[in-house]
Amino acid sequence: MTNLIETAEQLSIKTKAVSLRNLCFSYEQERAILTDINLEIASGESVGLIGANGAGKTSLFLAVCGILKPTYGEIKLFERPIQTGEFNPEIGLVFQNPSDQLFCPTVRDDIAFGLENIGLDPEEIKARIASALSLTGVTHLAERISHQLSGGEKCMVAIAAVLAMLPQIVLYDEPSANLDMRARRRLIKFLQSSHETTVVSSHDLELIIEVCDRVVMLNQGRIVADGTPEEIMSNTSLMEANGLEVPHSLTHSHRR
Amino acid sequence: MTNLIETAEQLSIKTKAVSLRNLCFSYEQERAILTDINLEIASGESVGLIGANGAGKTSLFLAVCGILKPTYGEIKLFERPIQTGEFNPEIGLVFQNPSDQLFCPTVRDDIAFGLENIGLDPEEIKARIASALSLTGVTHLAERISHQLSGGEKCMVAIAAVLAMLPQIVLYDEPSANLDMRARRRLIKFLQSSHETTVVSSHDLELIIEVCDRVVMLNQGRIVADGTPEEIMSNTSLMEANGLEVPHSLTHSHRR
Amino acid sequence: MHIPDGFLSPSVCITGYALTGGVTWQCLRQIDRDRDIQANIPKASLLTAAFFVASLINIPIPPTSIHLIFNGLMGALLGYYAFPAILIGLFFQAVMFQHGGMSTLGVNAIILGTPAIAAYYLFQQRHLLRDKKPFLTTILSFASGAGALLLSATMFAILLVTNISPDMDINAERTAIFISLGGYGIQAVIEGVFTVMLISFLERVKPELLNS
Amino acid sequence: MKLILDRYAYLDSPLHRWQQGYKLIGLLSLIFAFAVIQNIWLLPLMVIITWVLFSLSEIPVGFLIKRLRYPSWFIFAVVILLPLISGTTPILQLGYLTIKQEGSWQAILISVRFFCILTVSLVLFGTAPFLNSIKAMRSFGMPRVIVDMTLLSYRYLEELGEMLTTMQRAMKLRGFKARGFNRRTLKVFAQLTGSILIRSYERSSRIYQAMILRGYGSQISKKKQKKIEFDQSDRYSLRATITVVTMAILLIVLEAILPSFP
Ligand SMILES: Nc1ncnc2c1ncn2[C@@H]1O[C@H](COP(=O)(O)OP(=O)(O)OP(=O)(O)O)[C@@H](O)[C@H]1O
Ligand SMILES: Nc1ncnc2c1ncn2[C@@H]1O[C@H](COP(=O)(O)OP(=O)(O)OP(=O)(O)O)[C@@H](O)[C@H]1O
Ligand SMILES: [Mg+2]
Ligand SMILES: [Mg+2]
Repeated sequence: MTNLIETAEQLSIKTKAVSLRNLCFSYEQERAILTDINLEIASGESVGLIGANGAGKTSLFLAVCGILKPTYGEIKLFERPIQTGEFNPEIGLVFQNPSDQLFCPTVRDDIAFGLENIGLDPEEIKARIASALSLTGVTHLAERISHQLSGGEKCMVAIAAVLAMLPQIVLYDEPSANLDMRARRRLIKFLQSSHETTVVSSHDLELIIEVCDRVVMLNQGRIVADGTPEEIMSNTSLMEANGLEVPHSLTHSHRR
Repeated sequence: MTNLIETAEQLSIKTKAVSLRNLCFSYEQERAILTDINLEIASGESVGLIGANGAGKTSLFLAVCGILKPTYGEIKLFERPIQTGEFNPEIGLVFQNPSDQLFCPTVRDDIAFGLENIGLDPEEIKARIASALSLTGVTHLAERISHQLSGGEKCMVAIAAVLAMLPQIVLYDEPSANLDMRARRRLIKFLQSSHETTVVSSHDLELIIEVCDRVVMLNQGRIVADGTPEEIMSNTSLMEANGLEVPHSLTHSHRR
Repeated sequence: MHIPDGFLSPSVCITGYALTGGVTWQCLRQIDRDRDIQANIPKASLLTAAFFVASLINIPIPPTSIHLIFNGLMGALLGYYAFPAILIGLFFQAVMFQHGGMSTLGVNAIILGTPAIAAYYLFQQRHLLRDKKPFLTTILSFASGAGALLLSATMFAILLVTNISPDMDINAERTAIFISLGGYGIQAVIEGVFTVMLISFLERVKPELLNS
Repeated sequence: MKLILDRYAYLDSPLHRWQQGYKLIGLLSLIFAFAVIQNIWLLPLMVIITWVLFSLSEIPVGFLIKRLRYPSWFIFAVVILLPLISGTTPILQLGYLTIKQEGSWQAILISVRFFCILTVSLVLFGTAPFLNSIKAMRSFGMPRVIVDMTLLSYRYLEELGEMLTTMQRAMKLRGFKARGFNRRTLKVFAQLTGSILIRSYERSSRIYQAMILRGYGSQISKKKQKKIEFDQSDRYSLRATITVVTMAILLIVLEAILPSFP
């Protein structure tokens, strides 16, 4: 198992982790939610996805994971088309609200859930749980009841549950919403140190600046900008045209 | 009606809108959630309440509204003790999650709900709905189904529903969580222009800086600081000791 | 409307469990045919929890207040999932609030669960007519809510009164049953009206919830 | 809403050490034996067994009394009538009312049975985390669908309970007070219930997506049924279960052979 992943990681240095071609999506026939998305993400990259409410960030994530079926276009992960409606082990998604994702009673059960589904044996499951917990720094929470955790703890446990599946690509949907500063700082530290290919959607632009080396901006289901965080986020006219604001950390350093 | 309120407003220039004396609270006998809170808020003031997750912000709001019964101490609004467990028309609370507050089919029904509860006649109700909608800038949503609104729209509707009751004091519990920048900017504009005595609890310190002229910091149920936003939030050691971070807009202007 | 521990003879309790086993098995067979079983389990579970929570709401009827039973509504919304949902809800109630009991769980599941399935069949009939649908839906909602409750109340009263004491005479039993049914008649009307209001709310705000 | 059932689940008493799967078998058979009892002579024995179990569990008496309070009202309301309407042998005449012997014994029988079964249930579910009880049921071959639904709904009970509390607070803060019973009150409660149903329903679809993303319903997971085995090596639990089941059988046998009273 571990060998296989290492090989994949070595390979993926050259490969594209995600490649979307002419992706279109709409919930019902009516209105297009995603229109003609073309995007390539190299393995190991860390990309921020920004855009106003309703821009289509969550929908894009769900499509890339294979939950929503695109109306047109193709989605490849590591050069292989994904299977819609099926489980794609290459990719994991951390939901906006961690309570939606912690559906088992205790933290340990929750992390075990996915591992049992893919049919691992109990020894392997135990080892993976331990390593996921220590990676996210929440080993002490293993036996706790998920419902009783604080917001920040829930967030880290949700991440641990996804990472235990050893995905090569991890999507984070607004991970810092509702966190207080201490928890947010811990999350930023964690994201900075993680090795997977990551895509982070967030309204918290300061977080994106600290974590990502590339930013993709979405507006009404279309990609309207793609570049480095500084380049895009300090462009006042671009930001304002898309319903965003230049973050404080960039305005000040530029103005003075 | 309107006359009455104007008189109250004139009066209240001298009066204390909120005064808490030795307020203590705990959910069960066990752990104290709020300890010896002493706080006075003058009428017309706009106060920010900050503190890490679990500091007791929401509990304080619920106590001030008369929902939670203090274990000790007294709460006065405009020099009158509040009635615990009863409806106190002087005060309104905007909940953290607007969905908690919207349970009628349409936006109009939702705003009418409180007005019907206090037994106003249909003409008055209509007038109040119209003025609350226009004040919050969501007149166009009146006939929409509240449940299907976007996050930012829900937030403004929830505020409209509270303001329609014409409270003199309004408490906002993390109003900007989950809002995108445009909605947040609209909220800030709205809060800056509002005339009621307001208390805003938020993790979004930039919002507090723009909206409030006084900040109260809570830690583990105690008030640990009280002063102007700049004074308190630029005090790095104070902020960090309480699990907070100095906001970007203040670090930069001070550093350089 | 939960028979507590200690009231029923063991033969009735065991029959209750046996019947519950049979009905559950039948429902699970129907559920297994469901194409979307994977998606429906989370849905049915969350709605089970929601109904459990909603049954804690106090509806004031001075000088007292009542809790609604919701078994007709559960049938209308959950179909065959309603029976396991009610069984689970009763188990939670027995263990957490001492409403009903462990020995009478089977009997109580039959009392509340089978009317829910009946309500499901009844409510399905609204697909019969193309037009005049709102009117038909109103009628059927009322009938599901009120009917399921009356059915349950009848079973409850008969079981309780006939089992409570071997020495009671037939006439006294009959009177007791009728008196209690009179009380439940009022609750049935409330439950029916409530079901109508709730279904019309759902139809307006979230019609998907009804069409599954 | 606080489901304080598990409050004393983490003590360390002889009953807490008894594995939940074994305990379920033992105490459930005892509960059924109690339900069988019709003979007044056996009531003291039943009370003694119950009392021993309860004191071994180290659950405070106050907790038991608090939980008995509500259901006792129902029992009381029914049982108080029995001596008046059931039976033929009068033992006391109070004005128009005749207290009859058979009814009185019946009332005592029902109350004691009720009290004992309830206490044993409380011991059964109060001496282990509730989750262990559900998981133990899985090992009895309970259908997968039921166990999954129980676990999932249990997980969200308290969250939905908080949702209800918060929404009711919001209603109160806008002056809602259920004054009397009328159309509007009922409508408001219907909307409140409807909102909770809708929010839970929407939530369930997100939960389902999260489950698929972790391989729920994939081919492997369908094949593999997880089972919790009984820990054979746990002699203590085995012995405790055998003791209690023997007691249950003994009670049933006694019920069958003892002459009835009166
Ligand atoms: N289940 C659904 N059915 C129909 N339309 C939907 C559904 N979910 C989302 N939409 C619509 O799709 C659009 C994009 O929604 P999406 O959730 O992807 O936006 P987002 O960028 O994630 O926004 P946010 O920042 O609020 O999370 C919105 O206009 C929304 O109203
Ligand atoms: N219903 C309750 N029962 C018992 N304890 C509670 C309850 N609600 C909150 N608490 C506890 O009270 C403390 C204060 O909670 P409160 O919600 O007031 O904090 P807060 O400052 O609003 O936090 P946040 O920023 O997360 O909203 C927390 O430790 C919390 O665990
Ligand atoms: Mg989103
Ligand atoms: Mg709070």
